[in-house]
Amino acid sequence: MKEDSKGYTIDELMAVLMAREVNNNDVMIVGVATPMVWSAFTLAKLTHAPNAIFHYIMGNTFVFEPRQVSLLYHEMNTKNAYRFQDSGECTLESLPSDRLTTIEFFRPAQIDQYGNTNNICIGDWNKPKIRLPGCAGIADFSMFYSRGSFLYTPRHDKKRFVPKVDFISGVGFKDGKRSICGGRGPQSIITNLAYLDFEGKSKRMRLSSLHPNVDIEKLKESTGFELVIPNKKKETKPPTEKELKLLRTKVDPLSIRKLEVLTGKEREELLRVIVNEELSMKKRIPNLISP
Amino acid sequence: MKEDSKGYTIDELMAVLMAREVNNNDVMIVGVATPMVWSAFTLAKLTHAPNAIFHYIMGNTFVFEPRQVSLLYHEMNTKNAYRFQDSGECTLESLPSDRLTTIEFFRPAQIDQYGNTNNICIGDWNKPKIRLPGCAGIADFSMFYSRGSFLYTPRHDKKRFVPKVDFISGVGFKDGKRSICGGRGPQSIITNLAYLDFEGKSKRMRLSSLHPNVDIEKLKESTGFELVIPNKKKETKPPTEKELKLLRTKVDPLSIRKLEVLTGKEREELLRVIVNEELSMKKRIPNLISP
Amino acid sequence: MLQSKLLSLEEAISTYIDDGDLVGIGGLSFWRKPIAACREIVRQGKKKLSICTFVGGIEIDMLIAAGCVSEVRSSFVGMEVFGMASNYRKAIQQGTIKVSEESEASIALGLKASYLKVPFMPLKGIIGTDFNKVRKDIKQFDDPLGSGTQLMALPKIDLDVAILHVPYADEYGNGNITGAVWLDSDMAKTAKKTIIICEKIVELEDMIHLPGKAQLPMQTTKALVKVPFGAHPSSVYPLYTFDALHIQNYMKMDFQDYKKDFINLNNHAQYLDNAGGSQMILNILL
Amino acid sequence: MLQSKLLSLEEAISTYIDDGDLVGIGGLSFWRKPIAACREIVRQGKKKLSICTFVGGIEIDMLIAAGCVSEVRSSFVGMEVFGMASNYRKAIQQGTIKVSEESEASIALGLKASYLKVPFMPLKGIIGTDFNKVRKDIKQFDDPLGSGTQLMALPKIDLDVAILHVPYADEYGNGNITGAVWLDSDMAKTAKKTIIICEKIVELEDMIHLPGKAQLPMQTTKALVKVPFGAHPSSVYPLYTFDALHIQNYMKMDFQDYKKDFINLNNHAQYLDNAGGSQMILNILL
Repeated sequence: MKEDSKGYTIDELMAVLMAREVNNNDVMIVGVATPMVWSAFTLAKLTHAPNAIFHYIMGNTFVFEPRQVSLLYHEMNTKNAYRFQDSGECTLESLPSDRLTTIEFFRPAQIDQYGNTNNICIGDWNKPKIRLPGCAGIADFSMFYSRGSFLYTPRHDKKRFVPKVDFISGVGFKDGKRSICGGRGPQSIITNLAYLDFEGKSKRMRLSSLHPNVDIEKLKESTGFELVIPNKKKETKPPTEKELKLLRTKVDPLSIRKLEVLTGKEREELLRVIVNEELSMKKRIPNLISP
Repeated sequence: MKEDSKGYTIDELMAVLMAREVNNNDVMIVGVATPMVWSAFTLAKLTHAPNAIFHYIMGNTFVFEPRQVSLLYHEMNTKNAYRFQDSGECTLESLPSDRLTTIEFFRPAQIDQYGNTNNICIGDWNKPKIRLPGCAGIADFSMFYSRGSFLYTPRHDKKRFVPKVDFISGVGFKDGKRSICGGRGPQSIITNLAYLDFEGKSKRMRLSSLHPNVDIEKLKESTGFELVIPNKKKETKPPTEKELKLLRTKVDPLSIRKLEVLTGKEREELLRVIVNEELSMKKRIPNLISP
Repeated sequence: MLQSKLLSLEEAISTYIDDGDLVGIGGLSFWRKPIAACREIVRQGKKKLSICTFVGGIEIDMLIAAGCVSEVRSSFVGMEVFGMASNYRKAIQQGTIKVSEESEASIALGLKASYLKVPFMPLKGIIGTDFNKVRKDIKQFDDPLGSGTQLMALPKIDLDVAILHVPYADEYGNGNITGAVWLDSDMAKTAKKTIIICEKIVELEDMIHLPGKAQLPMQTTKALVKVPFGAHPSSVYPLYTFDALHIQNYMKMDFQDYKKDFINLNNHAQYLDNAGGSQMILNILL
Repeated sequence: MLQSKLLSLEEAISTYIDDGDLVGIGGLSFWRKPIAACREIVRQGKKKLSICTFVGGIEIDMLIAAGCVSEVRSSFVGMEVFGMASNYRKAIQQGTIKVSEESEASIALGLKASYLKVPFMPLKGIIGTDFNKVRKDIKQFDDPLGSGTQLMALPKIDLDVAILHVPYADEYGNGNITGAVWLDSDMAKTAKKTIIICEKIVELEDMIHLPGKAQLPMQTTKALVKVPFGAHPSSVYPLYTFDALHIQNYMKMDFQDYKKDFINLNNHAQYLDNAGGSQMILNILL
C-alpha cells in the first residue's frame, strides 16, 4: 500500500474522512481493535473538534486529552480518565444515546442497500461457511444513536456489499424504515472506493462522492446491489496537508491504523515493526498530543 | 425510662436481644435513623460475631471495623469503607439475598399475626387518618432474605399488633404461606414486652419468651389478635454484665438508641444532650472500638 | 474550549424548572439534599411540581409547606430520629397532594427503565403487598418466556429535571461525590434537564484525581451552581454534617415564620447568618 | 478472624469447576483474562463447559482447542488486530460446539436479571435483527403496561462458576480492579462459585485505600488464588500489558505443540520461562 500519485494512502484518506464526521461536542466511542477509528477521532480532536471526548471501551473511561495511537499501550488511557463507568454502564447505560451526540463507527462484514449489517457468519448460521467474531454491541446500540451510526470498511467488494446479508446483526433501514429504537439509523459508509450515504426518502445506499482516481464502473462492479447514483458526480475532497502531517507525525506515526487495511504477510510485517518500536519505548505511555 | 429493679432499661434489653440474633458471618444492614439497630449490631460484633460486616445504607458502604454509635457523625463510617456500592446497588443488588446471611431489622407501625407489616398509613390509604413516612425498601427486600427478616418495636400495643394491617407494605406469611420471593419470611419480633416468633406450621405469631417482670396478661391485652402461647413458659434471658458494660461504655455511651424508645419532651431533652455532647467533640469521627 | 455552564442559583431555577415538572431530588434523608435550590424554588413560587426522591426529609416537607408540590414519589419521607415530616403528613391527610406510593426498587428500577428506553422493569418484590391497589400504573404479569413466574412491572420514571447537590464539580458540569452516590447518577443521566449545585468548583483535570471521578457526567448537565453550605441543614460528606439544631427548630416553627426568617432573604450569607452564622458553621464542619 | 480462602490454582479449579458447568470468564478481549486458570482447566481435562464471556479472545480459543467446551456465549470472540480465533471459528464451522448468539446487552442484562431474581430483562435493541431466529430462549413481547411498545425479553444468565483475574485481592476474597470492571463484578456476585485469581495479595485494610475499593465482594468468593503474571498473554492494568509476540506465536502454532510447550508443564515458572522468561517479563511490564 504505497502512497499513490496524490501523495496519500488509502488508510490515510479513510482516517481523514472518518475524522471529518466528528462534531465538536461528540462523545467518540473507541472500541476494541479499531486503530483506524482511534486515529480518526484523535485527528478530529486536533483539528475541528477540540471539545470532543474519547470514550474508551477498553478502560470504560471518558478521557479529554488526545494521545498518540498505540497498539500495546491502548489501556494506558485509563490513567487520565476523568470518568469511569459502573459495570452495567459498559453496555447501554453509558450516556443517553437519544439525546447526545455519540459517534461510533462500525465495521460490517456484510452490508445491504438499506444499511443492515452482518458480523456473525457467512452462509447459514446453523452451518456457516465462515464464522465471524460476532457483533459485540452493534445489535444493542447502533439503532439508538441520535446522530445515527457510522460505517466503514477498507474492502469495498461484492462479498461485503451484498443484496441480502446472511444474518442481520445490525439494523439499518429495514424495508426503508427506521428502527423502532428511535435513532437516525446508518448515516454514511466510508470505504476504500467512495463515500456513500443513504437517499433521504427511499433510504437506499447512495454514492455521495467517489475517491480521486476511482472509476465509477469499478465502484458499481464492487457493489452487489444497485446504488443510487446522483446525476451530478462529486469527487471526495482529499486530505489536506495539515491533516496528513498531523496524522503522520502526531496522531499515528507508527501507522497502526494500517493494520485494518493490510492482510497476510504485509500485515504481519507491519505488526512486527509496530511491536518492536513500541517495546523499545522507555516510557510505556503513549504521548499526550498538545493541540 | 429508668433502670428497673433488674438493673437495665428496656432499650438496653432490646438492643441486647437484637444483638443476639446476629450470626458471625452476617452482613448487618444499618439503615437510616435506626440507632437501636446500629447499637445491637455493634454489640454483636464485639461479642459473638467478630466477623460480621456493617453495611451502612447511609454511605452505601461495607465496613469491617465497629465504631461508637453516633447521631451527627453516622456518615463518617464512609471513611473506613472497604467496599462502595454502585448507584443501582443501593437497592436489590447489594449482595445476593438468597444465598448470603444478610440480617436487617425492620420496625413496623402495624403488624398482623402472620407478620405482614404496614409502614404506609393508618386508616384508608385514600384518606388516611395518619400518613406514615413510608416503607423504604421493606416491600422490595424483606421477602428475599435467606435468613428471613427480623422485626422490632419498642411499643407493643393494640395499635401496632392488629388483626389486619391497613396496608400491606411488607409481606409476612400471607395466609400462612411464604412469599414467592424465596426468603424465609419474618423470624422474630423483639418488643418491649416479649420475644415473639412464628409457629412452624401455622406461621402464626407465637410467644417465645416473656421479658422479666412482664405479666402474660399484659402481653395478651397489648396484642390485637390471639398469640400462640406455648404450655411451657420461658423468660427472656436478661442482658449479661458484659453486654451491658459494652453497650454503656463503648457501643453507645450517649444512649442514642434510646431515641427510638422515648417520646415527646423526654426525647427532645435526650436529643439536646446528645447533640451538645457530640458538638463538643474535637474529633468529629466516632471512636473506633477495639474488640 | 468547553462551554461553561456556571449560572446563578436564581437563573438555574428560573431557566430550567417549569411549573408542573417532574423534579428528581438527589441525596438521601438528611444527606446531600439540594436545600438552597429548594428555597429558591419556594422564592420563585413554582407550582404543581411532582417531586421524586429516593428517601426524602426536610426538603420535601418545605416544598409542600410552601405550596409548590402537587405530587410526591418517594420511598420514605420523614425527619429521622427527630420525628415526622408534619407538612408532608398533613398535606396527604388533608388530600391536598397526591402520592405515588413507591418503594426503593420502584424508584431505582424506574430510573433504570428510563435509561434503557424501556417502558418498565420487572421485579418479584412488591408482589403480595397492597401497592397494586393504589398504583394503577404497575401491573402483575406472567414471565413472557414461559417460566410461569409472576412478576411486577414497574413503570419507567422520566424526570423533567434533576437537582443534585455534590461536594465537587467543574464548570462544564462534571460532578464528583465523595461517598455514597445513591441514585444521583441515575437521575443525572436520565433527567431532561440536570442542575448540579456544588460546594466547590474544581478544574476538569482535578476530576482525574478525585475518588470516584465524575460520577455525574457533564454531557447531561444543563446548569452548574456554586453554593457553599448550600445543602444546609443537610450534610455534604466529607465537608459538613447536618444541622440537628436547625432541623429541630424547623419542626417547631410555623412555616410562615420559617419562610420569613430563612427563605425570603436577599442572599445566602443572610441565610447562614440567620441560621447561626459562624458558630453554626463551626458546629457543622467535620 | 475471617476465614482465608487462599487455595492453589490446582485445588481451586478441581474443587469448584465441574464438567458441564456454565463458566463465566471475566475481563475483555486481551485484557484481564484468567488465562493461567484456563490452562489449569485444560490440564485437568474438564469437559462440556459452557463458557460465557463479555468479549472473548485467546482464552476461549484455547479452551475450545483443548476440547473442554461444548457451548460459547459471547458477544465477540476474536484476536483483535492479530486476526481471527481460528479454533473458535473451526469448531463452529464444523459444528463441534454450540453457540448461544449474544450481544453485549444480552449478557449484561442476563446477569442483571440473575441478580434481581427475575427470569428476564426487557430491551428494545436487538428487535429487527435475526437474533430471535437462532435464540429460541428470547422472545418479542408487548409491554404489559399497555404502551404498545414492542420489547425483547432476554433471559437471565445463572453462572455456575465465575473466574476473574484482578490485580489486587485480600485472602478473604475481596477483589480490587484498577480501571475497567466491565462485567466482572456482576459475574462475581451472581455466580454460584466465584474464583478470583490475583496478581498481588493485600490486607483487607488496604482495600480502603485502593481506588474503587473491593468491587468484587468477599461474600461471594469461594477461592482466592495468587498467580503473578497469571493473565499472560493478556494484560493486567496497571501492572503489565498483553504479550503481542506470544499471541502471534499462539496463532501460528499447532495447538498440540502449544499445549506441550505452554500448558502441560509442572509449574508456572516453567511456563514463564518457555514464554520468554525475564526478557518477556521486561517486555510486558508497564
